[in-house]
Amino acid sequence: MPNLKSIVESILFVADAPMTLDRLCTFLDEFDRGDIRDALGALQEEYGQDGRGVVLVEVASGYQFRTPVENADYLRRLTKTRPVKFSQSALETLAIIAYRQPVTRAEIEYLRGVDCGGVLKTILEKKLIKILGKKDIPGKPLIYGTTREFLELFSLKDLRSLPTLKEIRDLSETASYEQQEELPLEQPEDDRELL
Amino acid sequence: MPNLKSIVESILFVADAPMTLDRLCTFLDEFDRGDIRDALGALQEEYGQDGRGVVLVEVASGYQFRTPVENADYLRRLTKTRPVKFSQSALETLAIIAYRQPVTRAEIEYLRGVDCGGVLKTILEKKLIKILGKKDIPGKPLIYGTTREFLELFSLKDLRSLPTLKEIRDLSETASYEQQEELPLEQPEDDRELL
Amino acid sequence: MSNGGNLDLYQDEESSSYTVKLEVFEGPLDLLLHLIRKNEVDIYDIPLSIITKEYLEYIKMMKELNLEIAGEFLVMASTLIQIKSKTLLPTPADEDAAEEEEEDPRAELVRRLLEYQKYKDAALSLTGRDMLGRDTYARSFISPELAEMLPEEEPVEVELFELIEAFRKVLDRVSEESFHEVGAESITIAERINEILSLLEGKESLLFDELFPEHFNRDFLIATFLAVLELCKLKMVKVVQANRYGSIWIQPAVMEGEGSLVDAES
Repeated sequence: MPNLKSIVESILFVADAPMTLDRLCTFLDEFDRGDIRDALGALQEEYGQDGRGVVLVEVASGYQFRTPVENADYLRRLTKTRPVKFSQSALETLAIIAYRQPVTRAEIEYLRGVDCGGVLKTILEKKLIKILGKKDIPGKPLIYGTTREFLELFSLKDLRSLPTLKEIRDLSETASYEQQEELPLEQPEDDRELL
Repeated sequence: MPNLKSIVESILFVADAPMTLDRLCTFLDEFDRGDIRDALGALQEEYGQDGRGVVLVEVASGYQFRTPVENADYLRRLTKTRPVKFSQSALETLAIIAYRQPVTRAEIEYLRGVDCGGVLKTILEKKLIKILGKKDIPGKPLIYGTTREFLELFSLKDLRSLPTLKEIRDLSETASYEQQEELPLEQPEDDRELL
Repeated sequence: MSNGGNLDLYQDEESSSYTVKLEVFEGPLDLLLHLIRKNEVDIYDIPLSIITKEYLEYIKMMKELNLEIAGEFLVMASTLIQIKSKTLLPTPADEDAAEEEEEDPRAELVRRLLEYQKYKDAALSLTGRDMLGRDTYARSFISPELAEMLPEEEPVEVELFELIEAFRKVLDRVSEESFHEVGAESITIAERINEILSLLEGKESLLFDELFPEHFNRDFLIATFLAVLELCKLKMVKVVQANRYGSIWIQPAVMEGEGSLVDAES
């Protein structure tokens, strides 16, 4: 009698990317989908206990074993590659693509106010974004979107779990959370003396 | 207070080769060797319980997490669908065919500067390219082109949706602002010398 | 979500290479946001005189430090000045214009600044997340168990960008090599004649541009051009243009006489 929980644990352990429930069900087609889900739940509970050096996280629409954040300092000694670091321009560009995809380079550059060619190439090479196709407007510009690797990098379950963009009311207290009404931009009056 | 057992578990989990006690002690030099050995012992016991999908084995060269033998058949299913990465030579060859089709092997080899027989065979087998016919020149060499599967792999509607090289080059080159005319910087008053 | 403090916001190269410390901004919008915050002014009511003055002072400072000033900064400078001069214009007296109820000339800029600030915050919250390879680690290699089992079939995983990059590399290499050694004899006019003829085979016409791929080495282009001229001379093709500025088409000149044109040629 095969032990489904053990099998799922093995599969998640050897997989080199997050494993979706769908893929698990394809691999384990002699098992019931509900049973597989139960096995996942049992594993999450087991690995969710305090003091574990391995945790089971939900990321990129799948499940993946990862190390807990509190051990990061020790693991950094192990990995030869230096921890990932992103420039501010790469992060801003990624954020814009993540929230506005599919998006063209021109739109990104309008939002950031600077040229983004170099940054786009870098994050394309890192596979954090991909070319989704061409936009059906004159000039047929390329459109970009984020990848599974993007979700994995930022430990996001899916794009919907991106935090909602904060509307800004006042710069001095950056980011008030509440949604904001129409911008009161028509003000015909007396700014003139300021100039 | 760091949890040594958790740290050792994390390290063994991300290590891509068996880890000796000595190496562990080098990484964790602020910890006592005896304590590290105890942590290993505790982990072995934990992972030694029945029905685990991950076991901690001691091989000649150290400690390593492995999956139990009885789950091997299920893991084999993973390898069947494991996506393989393209080799650089396969990518180059495929790219040449995509952009230059119909194209002969001699032309591909001229562009790549190396023999391409093996690579051509591989991507033919993957059905990403096909033989379109024979070229009506002396020797009647075969000519190659891409397939419907090629378009599907790259989610392309048709061959015209392949980004042009110019679009790609533009990514690494600078800046739309260079195309811009003279700036209207003459202003009425006294800031002018600032520019 | 831990570890938000690990940021390195201004790590661009420029920031370290100058002795005088000048804050580095991502662009004109970033700089403007900084000035607005520094002066503690209302973003919906930006005092353009102050902000423009300080903006221009910053650019002047960059110039004095011999920093390369990105074009975007200058564009914004001119935009600011334009907006400023617009706000200086007297409100039109006649009713028609007043009815149009003109938008504050600053409105578009304010919208852009607020929008940009939103994504700046979003970028910040991204780095505050548990990042793979910094805060959390996964097994990023193929487990020995799997490596020992040889895959039977091999689906392929590749991104379009990789394909294009591969091609770009080929072309970069080719033009370099042909520049140094390959020389004109690598593509002969005769070869191109044959290729053009086989492209034409079974077709009524061919777009002239199709013979000149966008990126190819000079020798190829020259050989192609000479091949077309040669074919015209041999009266094997006709070069036609529908109108003065229209596309140029190449047509087989001999439609009769069955049999392959190419055979006749070779």
